[in-house]
Amino acid sequence: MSEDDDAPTESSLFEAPPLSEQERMVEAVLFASAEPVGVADLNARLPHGCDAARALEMLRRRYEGRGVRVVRVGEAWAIRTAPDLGFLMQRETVEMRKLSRAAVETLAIIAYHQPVTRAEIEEIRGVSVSRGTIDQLLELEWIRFGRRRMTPGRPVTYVVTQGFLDHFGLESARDLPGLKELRAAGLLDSRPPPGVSEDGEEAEDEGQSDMFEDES
Amino acid sequence: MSEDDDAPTESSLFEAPPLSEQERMVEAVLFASAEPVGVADLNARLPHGCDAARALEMLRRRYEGRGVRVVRVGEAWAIRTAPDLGFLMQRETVEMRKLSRAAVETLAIIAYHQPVTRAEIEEIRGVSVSRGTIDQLLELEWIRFGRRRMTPGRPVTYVVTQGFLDHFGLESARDLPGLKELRAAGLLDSRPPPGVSEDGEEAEDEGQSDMFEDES
Amino acid sequence: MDDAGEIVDSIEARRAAEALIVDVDGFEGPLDLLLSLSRTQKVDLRKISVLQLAEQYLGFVERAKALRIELAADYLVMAAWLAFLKSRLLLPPDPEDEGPTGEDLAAHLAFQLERLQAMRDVAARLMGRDRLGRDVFARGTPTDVTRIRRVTYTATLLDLMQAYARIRTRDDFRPYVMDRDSIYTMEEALDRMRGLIGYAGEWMTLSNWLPEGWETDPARRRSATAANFAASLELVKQGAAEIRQSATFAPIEIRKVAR
Repeated sequence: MSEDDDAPTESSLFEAPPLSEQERMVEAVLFASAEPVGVADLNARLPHGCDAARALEMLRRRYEGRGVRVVRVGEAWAIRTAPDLGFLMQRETVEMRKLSRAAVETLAIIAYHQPVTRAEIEEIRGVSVSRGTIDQLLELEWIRFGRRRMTPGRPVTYVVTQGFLDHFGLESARDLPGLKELRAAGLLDSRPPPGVSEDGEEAEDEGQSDMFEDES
Repeated sequence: MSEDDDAPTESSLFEAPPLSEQERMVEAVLFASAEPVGVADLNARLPHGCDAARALEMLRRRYEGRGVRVVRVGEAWAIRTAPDLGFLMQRETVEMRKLSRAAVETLAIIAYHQPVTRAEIEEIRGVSVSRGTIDQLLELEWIRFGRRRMTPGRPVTYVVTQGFLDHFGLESARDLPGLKELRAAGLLDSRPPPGVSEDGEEAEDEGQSDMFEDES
Repeated sequence: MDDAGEIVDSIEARRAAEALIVDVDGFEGPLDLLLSLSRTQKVDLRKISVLQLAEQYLGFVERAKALRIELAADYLVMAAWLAFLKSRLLLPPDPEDEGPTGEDLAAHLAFQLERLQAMRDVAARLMGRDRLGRDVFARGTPTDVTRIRRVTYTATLLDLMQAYARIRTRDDFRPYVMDRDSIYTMEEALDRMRGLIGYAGEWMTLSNWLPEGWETDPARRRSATAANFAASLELVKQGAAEIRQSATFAPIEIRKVAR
């Protein structure tokens, strides 16, 4: 408050505590207070004759470069964590979870048939695809929106992303093995599904590459 | 934790931050918490290779004589205002429920005789301990259940908590006022009434000294 | 000497004695009362005259009775014990008696009083310390440690291809074949246990019966435990085995029926 060194002591009946002591007091009050404390409030709480503003300034300088700082919050003062140490105040736990079966299937269909609409995914899976499944894949950044299909209703299509390719270690979605290769690798029952001829499968494969051509 | 200067950095893939930086980090973490923080907890939160115990010791010395102090509470550390500045904190003072004489005595008996069974508390006070007295102390989190006594009936024992140490400003249960004198005077011995066999009591004594050793 | 009432002669002492009687509810048991009475001796508790104290206590109880004050049972138990102690201290020791001497008993009472007094003293010192929230304060604005819980979903290329293959050849897949992986049926358990029960002469806990590969994974262990338990009951019903459990949630034990 006063810039004059002698004024507070002179005007007081009792001698004010030394400035270093005032600084200790300000430190303790700022530490224990639930709210930032204003200078006037500090002066009211400190013994008569104290100069809270000066003590605060000393304290502020003392904490420069420390793990916590004396900062101004509006008209008041508070002790806060140094901004560069904010990372210590959070603890991150990473939890690995296996993608649900519905999500894996949806993702597979998008990868093999992109660009593909939701209606097409549902037709292939034979069950409806929940909004949440698509959202989850979008959030994982494994799929994104492709061009709208030029059919009635102009439905959105989904395609896989670079992130998808990185995660699954693929150069391009075309590197995904076809049904024949899956079968050769023993990932598929050797019997062809009823009603699907080998020829039909070939055609499908071709159709698939067509789609990828569209994308490129 | 390690007293060896080089070990932490050598064993780490990345170099640990300089000790002054570690001290800042410990400072930030202790300031941020109202509860004491354990050394193991600090080491877990600080970057790999840090030595929280050393940083704590530096920090403790830095705050000697200041408005707040770095205090040890059992196996943990906390920052607390200096006791001589309590008068500034009328606003922060928490209303303390007045403890009954029975509760105060029971607490002292648990602290000085821990781990202690209810029957032993009753033997010392010469009067039965009401359920409410123990409940009140448990609720204040000043006492907790210790290991069961390996005597017939396997009675539960009571011990004091870190919260107790924190509340009464004790570094450990060994710093209880007058503990040494009481022990020297034999007043903490479990002395069975004459005519009662001492076999069972020997084992109890061991358990008790274990308890205080554990604190170190 | 045993007329303790006559000791109280001065007005001050009489007033103090009356205060004791009026405050009888304020005492925390007979030891507390004895401790208060011992204060009138104004000596170190280690040098206290237990005989004198016993007389004071008995006198107190007598006066309380005269004033028709209801004394709690433990005060009367203590009175009876002190009367016994008094006789022990006054009579020459009986060489036939193997029990503790009057001096031993008196010393223990003195120890108890000293210990209680010591506990009261340290309790007062404890309460007088600088206390958190009264003299010493914790951080007023603690910063919460924010816990960021990040969930990462993973799938392998194999998952992806198998999923696709599954869709494209759906009709070839039996729908529950994967799920039955972790199901152990009662029939399987029964078959297995029938073969093994003959060797179970001693009680064996049910968990020891789990087939290999079914002990660790929780889902498989649950299934195998349930199947084994059902199979055990079946064996008991057939008279091939005995089953017991010593308490609720205690391990269930099985052995063959001794023939």
